[in-house]
Amino acid sequence: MALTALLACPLVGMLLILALPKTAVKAIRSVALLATGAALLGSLQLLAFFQPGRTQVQFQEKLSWIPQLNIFYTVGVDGISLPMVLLTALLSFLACIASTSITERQKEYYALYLLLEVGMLGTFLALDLFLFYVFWEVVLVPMYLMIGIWGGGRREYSAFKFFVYTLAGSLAMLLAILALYLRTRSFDMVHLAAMGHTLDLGFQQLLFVAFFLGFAIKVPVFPFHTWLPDAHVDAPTPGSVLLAGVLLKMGGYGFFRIAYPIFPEGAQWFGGTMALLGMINIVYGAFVAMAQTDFKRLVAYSSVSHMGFVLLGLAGLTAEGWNGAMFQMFSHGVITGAMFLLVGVLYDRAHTRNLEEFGGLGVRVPVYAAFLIFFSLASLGLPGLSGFVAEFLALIGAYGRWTWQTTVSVLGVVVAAAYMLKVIRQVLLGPLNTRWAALPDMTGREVISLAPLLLVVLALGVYPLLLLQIQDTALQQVIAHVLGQPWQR
Amino acid sequence: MSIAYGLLAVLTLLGAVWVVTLRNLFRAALSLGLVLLGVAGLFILLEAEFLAFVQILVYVGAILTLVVFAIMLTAKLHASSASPASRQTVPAAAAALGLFLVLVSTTNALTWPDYPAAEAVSLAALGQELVKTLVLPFEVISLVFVAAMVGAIAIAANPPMKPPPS
Amino acid sequence: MPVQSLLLLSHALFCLGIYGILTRRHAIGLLLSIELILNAAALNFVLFSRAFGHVQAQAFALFIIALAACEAVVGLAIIIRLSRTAKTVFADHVDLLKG
Amino acid sequence: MSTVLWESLSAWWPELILSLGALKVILAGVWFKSPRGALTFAWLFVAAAAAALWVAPVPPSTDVFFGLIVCDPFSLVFRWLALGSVAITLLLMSASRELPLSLRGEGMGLLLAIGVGLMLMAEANHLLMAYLAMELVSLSAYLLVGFLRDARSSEAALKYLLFGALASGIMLFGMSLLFALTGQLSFPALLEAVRGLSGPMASALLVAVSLMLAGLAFKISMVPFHMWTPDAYEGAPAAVTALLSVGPKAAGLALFLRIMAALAPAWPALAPTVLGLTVLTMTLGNVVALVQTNVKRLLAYSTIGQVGYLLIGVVAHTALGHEALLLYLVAYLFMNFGAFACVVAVVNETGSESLEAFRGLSKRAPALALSLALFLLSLAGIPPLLGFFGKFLLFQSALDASQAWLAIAGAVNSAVALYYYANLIRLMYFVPSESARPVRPAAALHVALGLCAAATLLLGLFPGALLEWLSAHASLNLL
Amino acid sequence: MDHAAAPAVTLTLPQLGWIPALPLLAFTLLLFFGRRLGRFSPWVAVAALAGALGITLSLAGTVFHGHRVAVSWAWLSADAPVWSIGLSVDGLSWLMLFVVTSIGTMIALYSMGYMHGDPRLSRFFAYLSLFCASMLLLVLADHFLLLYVGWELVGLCSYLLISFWFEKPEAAAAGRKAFITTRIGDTGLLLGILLLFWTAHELHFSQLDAVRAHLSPGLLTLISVLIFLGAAGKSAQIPLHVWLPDAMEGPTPVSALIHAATMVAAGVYLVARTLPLFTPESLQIVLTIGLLTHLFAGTVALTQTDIKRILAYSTLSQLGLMMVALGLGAAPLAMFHLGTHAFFKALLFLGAGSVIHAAHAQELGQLGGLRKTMPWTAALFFIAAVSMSGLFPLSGFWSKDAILLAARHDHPWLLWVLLGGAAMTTAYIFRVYLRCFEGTAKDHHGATPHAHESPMIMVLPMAMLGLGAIGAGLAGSPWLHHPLFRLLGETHVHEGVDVPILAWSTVAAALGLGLAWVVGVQQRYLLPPALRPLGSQLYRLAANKYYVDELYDRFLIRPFLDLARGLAGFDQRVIDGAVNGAGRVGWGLGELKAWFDQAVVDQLVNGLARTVRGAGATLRWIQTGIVQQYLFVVVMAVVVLSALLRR
Repeated sequence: MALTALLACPLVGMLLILALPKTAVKAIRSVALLATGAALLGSLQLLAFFQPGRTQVQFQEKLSWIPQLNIFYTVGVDGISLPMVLLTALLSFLACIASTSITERQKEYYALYLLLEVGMLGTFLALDLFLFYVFWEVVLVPMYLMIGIWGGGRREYSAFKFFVYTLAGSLAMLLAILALYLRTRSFDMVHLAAMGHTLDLGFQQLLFVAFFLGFAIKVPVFPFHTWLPDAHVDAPTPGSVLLAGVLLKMGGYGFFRIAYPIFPEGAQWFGGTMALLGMINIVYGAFVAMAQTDFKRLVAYSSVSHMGFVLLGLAGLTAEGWNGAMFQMFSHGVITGAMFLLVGVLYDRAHTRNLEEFGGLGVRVPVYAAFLIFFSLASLGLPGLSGFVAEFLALIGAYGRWTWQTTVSVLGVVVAAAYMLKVIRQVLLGPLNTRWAALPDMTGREVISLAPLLLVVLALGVYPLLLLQIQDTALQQVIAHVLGQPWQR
Repeated sequence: MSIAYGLLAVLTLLGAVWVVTLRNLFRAALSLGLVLLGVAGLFILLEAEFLAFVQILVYVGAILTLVVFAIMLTAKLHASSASPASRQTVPAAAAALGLFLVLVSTTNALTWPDYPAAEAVSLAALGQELVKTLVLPFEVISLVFVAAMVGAIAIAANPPMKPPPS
Repeated sequence: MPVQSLLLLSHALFCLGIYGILTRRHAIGLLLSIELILNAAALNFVLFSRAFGHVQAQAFALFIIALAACEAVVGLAIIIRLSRTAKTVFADHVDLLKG
Repeated sequence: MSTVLWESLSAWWPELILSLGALKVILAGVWFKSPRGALTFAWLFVAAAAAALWVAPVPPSTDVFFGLIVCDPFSLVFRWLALGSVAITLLLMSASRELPLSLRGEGMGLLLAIGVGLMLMAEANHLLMAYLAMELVSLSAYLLVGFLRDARSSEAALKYLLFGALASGIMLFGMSLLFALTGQLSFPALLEAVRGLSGPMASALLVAVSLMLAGLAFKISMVPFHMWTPDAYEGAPAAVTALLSVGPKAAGLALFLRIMAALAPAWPALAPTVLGLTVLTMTLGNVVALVQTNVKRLLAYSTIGQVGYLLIGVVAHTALGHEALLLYLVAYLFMNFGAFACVVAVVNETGSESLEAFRGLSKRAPALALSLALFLLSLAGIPPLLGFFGKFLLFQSALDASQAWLAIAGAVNSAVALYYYANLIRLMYFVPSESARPVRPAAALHVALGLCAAATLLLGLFPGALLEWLSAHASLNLL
Repeated sequence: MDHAAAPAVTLTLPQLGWIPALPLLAFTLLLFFGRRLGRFSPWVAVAALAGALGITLSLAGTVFHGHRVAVSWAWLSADAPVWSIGLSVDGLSWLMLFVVTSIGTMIALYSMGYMHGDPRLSRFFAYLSLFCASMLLLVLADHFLLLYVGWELVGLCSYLLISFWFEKPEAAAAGRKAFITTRIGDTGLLLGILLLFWTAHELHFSQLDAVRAHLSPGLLTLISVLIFLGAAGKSAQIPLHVWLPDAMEGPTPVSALIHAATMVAAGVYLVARTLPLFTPESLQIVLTIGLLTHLFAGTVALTQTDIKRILAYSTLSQLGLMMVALGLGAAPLAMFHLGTHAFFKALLFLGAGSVIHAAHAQELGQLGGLRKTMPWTAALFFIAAVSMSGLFPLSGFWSKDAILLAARHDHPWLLWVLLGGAAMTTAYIFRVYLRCFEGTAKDHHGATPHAHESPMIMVLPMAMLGLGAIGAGLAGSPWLHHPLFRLLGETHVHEGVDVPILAWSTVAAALGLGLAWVVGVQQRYLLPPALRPLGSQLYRLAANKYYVDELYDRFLIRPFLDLARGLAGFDQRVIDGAVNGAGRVGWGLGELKAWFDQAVVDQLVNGLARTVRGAGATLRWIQTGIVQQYLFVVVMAVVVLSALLRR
């Protein structure tokens, strides 16, 4: 029941908030904090009792849901989903702390926020394809409303774009799920993976592409990425954090959990395209980020670039590559989440995100400067921080199979340095722009919301085994399966 | 026999053509009466005398009268209009002709059973059928009647709330 | 002889009705054309009821006549209504609702 | 009275009660000036009909009234759907401020008559019954559409009437041809006779079928027989529009399925056409809905789009397809009526049907906005709402019947449809309104909204029981 | 993890971790409590470095006996041996450890004086500590990946320290340039690592000999060239040298420590460390690049007027020389020169820093006659200059002569080129010395006359380095029987002093000195008048650093930025609007014009939406509102359907 309880935390919180009057802002906030906090504690509890070496799914629960269609409420975690669950719970909690910048319609906000968390957690916990799809879609609506109501800029347009793009992708996935069900009469991911090799190649290719569409839009993969900059830029800070930190990972997670294990031959057939797209994502995203003047937009495009490593690592089909891709998902979630929080901190004070209007803030706001430098460095893949481990593993994992793609991707690393340092220079360095002479430094609350992320980035960078040993067994097993060895679950 | 058929057919057709082409609506309505009578005549030739009787009674007696009343009620509205009596005649003719050709070419290819293959339907049999097997349609049609009458009275009698936008 | 030629007649009535409904402008004229169509169908039913000796088909024609009456009542009521609210009885004058 | 009639009646009590109710309510409406009495009677009879339907035995022989109708499990679902539509419409009617007070009694009577017609359409087993039932529904509906005292309502009624009269006339002529070809009127006999047709007879059969298709397609608003829909829906009172967008669609599909079952040998020749029209229907409905500014008109086009999805189940032509069709109809009943209940509430308050009237609704009436959002999302097919599950089954049935392109068309259309559904949500949630006056729906609307919302959400989350019930009632054997 | 190929015995010694950990600890302390520690913060750094130096010295005995000290742990994988990383000390790394810790300590002490009064004093020492920690990590790493970690971290510290005075836009820009330029080189290293992993599945340094035996020469060449690319970036070899002169924007102690003594030498260390992977072909490349850099930087140094820049180019030149030694396959010689260079170049920088600190000027034109006011600085600078010039018997002589010897042995022509380089070295360094410390004090700006000797805290470390500049070379001299070469495992050493080389290098030094005096100080033209225009052209070329920066800007950086901007535009217009194209199809109808305007104004629609809405607007146009047209559609549909179905 551990996982159901985990899902219930935000759900109960949401119901409670709906029951509260909308003027009781304090109570609403506390309930939200409690609910996300409880979810975080719950996920840490999972971590404590998780046995990394075991190949089986752990904490599994299976209840019949729609027996006529063989649909079950199946949840469970293994090394692939646990990191994502942790990431979701952590970012949800921290972004909830950072949600004080929301000053209107709090009741609706927090209710949607918690619903969003339910959806995200559920997506990572589900082991039944139907259930997975349900949670996958549940995420859409609250995020749509979040961007649309509390966003800035062209919020309506961006929210719309986000909604329509992702829905279009998931419809392709829905059809694939149906086709798969009609062929196998099962929605059970574990079972489906076990029969993966028995599906004929043409079928696998077709369905892999359909799933790819669904996941690729979420990741997002070039050229389906155009919703991302808009949505990220116009979302409220906590929304951006979750969007970049968790929602993008749902796409990547789908590849690990569904597309690769169920369509092993299809996946291998698609590998070249995957690597190529990964490369394009990395280099293209980095170049486009380089040219941005809006801080948030720059970070958004950097996400495009960084998520490319996930694709590249996946395409590598090696233990290193997969570990790297998975590690990148976690690490990028934390780093980008932090970056968006930092952008939010700056925007709350300066009400502008135009990089060219800043300058020399390093003197004025040393604590902020320290955080910004730290996370920028993490983002550009500085060794000793988590981003490096991920990128290195992804690159090394993909190099053998996709040599030139990887080689070109390494260029992206250089460009990453260029744009991240550009941010640091334009915001922090140089002579102080007198306009910001009275800019206050970060408050304690803001520090609290960022410090855990900093620790995570550092800890994973210094001792990556913390995460690697959780995910390694599961990943190795999936790879062995994809590459043709019998499935042992 | 054939002459009677032919005569009635020509009468009916002629009436029908007038119904759809005559400029004057009142005359068109009268032409419809011609058609209805012609069809009633055909019914008689087809040994459905009761039906012919009903046709004349209901159609000519009731419907046509109503129509004429309605035309007179709304006379001032269409008298004032100087626009043509018909629209889109060419495409409509083409469509109708097309349909006609399809139908005729379809039915002409068929061979029909010898006529008449069976005994004519007697009035007694019809009456028996109506009160026994078709009791349900009877119930339903009475409901239709009531609904149509009450509804028609309701909307025709109720005055408009406000003057319509011009 | 009657089957083929009467069928032809009913086809002609039907298509004339169609033509009328497409061309007449006065709403009541449209109703008249519809009566043509209904008569065509009724004629068919009676014709083949005689051909097959089918009782229910003749009853069907009876019901058609009854329903035609109802339809006329409803149609005329609506037209009278329209003549009051929209001050017109021409089918091509009413185009508030479109798009 | 013969025993056949008694046996028949025992299965047909609900309809009989409803017919008597229709008469009684009409009388009450004519007698009392206040609609209160009529409303009470209407509820009484609807409740009695529901009770009768609940206890109605499944007759030993499916032939009722000498085979004119069948009361098989398949029709049971549609009888419930019809009764549900009537009940919810009754709620909307009693709450709507559009309808002139003096006419509500007559309106409710017509509504009950429509209910009888809808049930009969689903039960019809005979061409005469099919035609009668359709006319009963149509004639009452023409009148109801014209119930408002403005030019638009009359115009809508006229258009609906002329369109409907032509379509049913064409269908009637098709029926007469069918009879000419087969010499049969009852469906089982027709099936026998049609099986024997060949050569030019078979080809003539197809002409007759295509003429009949016009009437059926008109009833379910299938492209290109859909053109009355937006105009009639826009002009009609909102409550009537709600009824029209659900009840006749369900019953029309039932009749369509039954007639196609009777003409089964013609289906293979007809299927590609219906498939094409299905795709056309959903595409046109959804695409044109994008540019609408009147909420009723928008929902009219949305209805056309939804009918397109429903037709997927017909085209699939499998038991699964029928099951999916039934499920989606149930879903559609709740979500569409729910949406219309919200429209009624807004129209009551603002008097405007423009989409602009929904601006900032989330602040003026949070619960209302939330439930409308729920219905719209369900219509758009977002899980875990019932509409999603219905679509899920429909797409599944399409894939199952090797109609992958149909499923893909459905999916693409769902994405397109999201545009206008989400646009309404956008207006409610993102755009501030000029007026801050709260919108307070009437109690009856609260009931309707609550019922629909609960069904949409709960049945969406736990569709198991519903699915089981439906799969027990869905069958390919409709004769 | 036991790697048996180690020379003699491998001792596992967890204390090894303390060497980088001590400065890291200092960094953490300073970062969090720096403000509270205030004036005491430098001592934390100094203590940490001194501690590291102490541990290093305590290891000396073990290492000099030829043993290896190591410690390792699993890192990227719990069970794959290739991913277990560790620290290890052998002769090569011990030498680097010693250089880093000893010079680091000295410079930290010096900085106390130099940075006195800076508001971000503790931050400076924090960065300095972090740098030392990273550098030590780099040196101690026994695994490519760990080396890469250190490698990037020193780059980061370099970045942070160069732009330490970030209010100056030049400093900020210089830091970024340094980081990005070296990162380009690092990509090479990274690719080399990737390639090595995929071909040999081994990344431990101790296994490189085995790897060499496995791989084909072509592959080895490729890998080694890639690695050398990394080394060239860090050691600022052509063509990645552009960042180093700019890096002089940082505080002078930083220049001394990072950009003269230690970090820039890491490239040399890397090549020395991975020498087993280098094939003759790749060594040829190393040699060529080194030689080019040596000469190129020498000529530029002759023409510059900023003393720190001159020293920077001098560093480039000397690093080039080390690369030449590596190119000759003589890693110990390169390391030897690295060691001695560290001392004298650090001293030169500290001297320059002392001058800047005192005179607040660093242009040769504004300096002069400082010997009188700053005798200690002058003397120490002189010692360092002499040492760099390679005059017998100071440190520089021993290391440079060893390289000359090796050059003569392999390629006699190289000897003469290197001698020319040596003459240039003497010329530019004495040009600085003479114009700074000798002659008369300059009047304008009034800076120099008020100069004063630096405080003890600065002079003392300089003196210590001076000792090194004098005597460090003895460690590789035949007089003490080459303890250094034994430490580095080199057995074939030249016994005794080679007199011809000694003579030639002395001549070269004298020639350079003469040039410095005649041209650099007296400003006389030596060229015949006919050649003067050419000479001045060449001079201008050199003075403008051969326009490399300008070329890079024109042909690399600007195209790069243009590409970025272009792609961004592409992203917005093309990718985002890809679906618009289809939408345009529907726009033909005049009816849609109004709709189009509305759609453009209405921000709600974009690409796909426009297409679909366009279709919607077209289709709604069919819905005319005229009922008979609807009916016509019905009839037509029936006609078509029945005709179609009948067939």
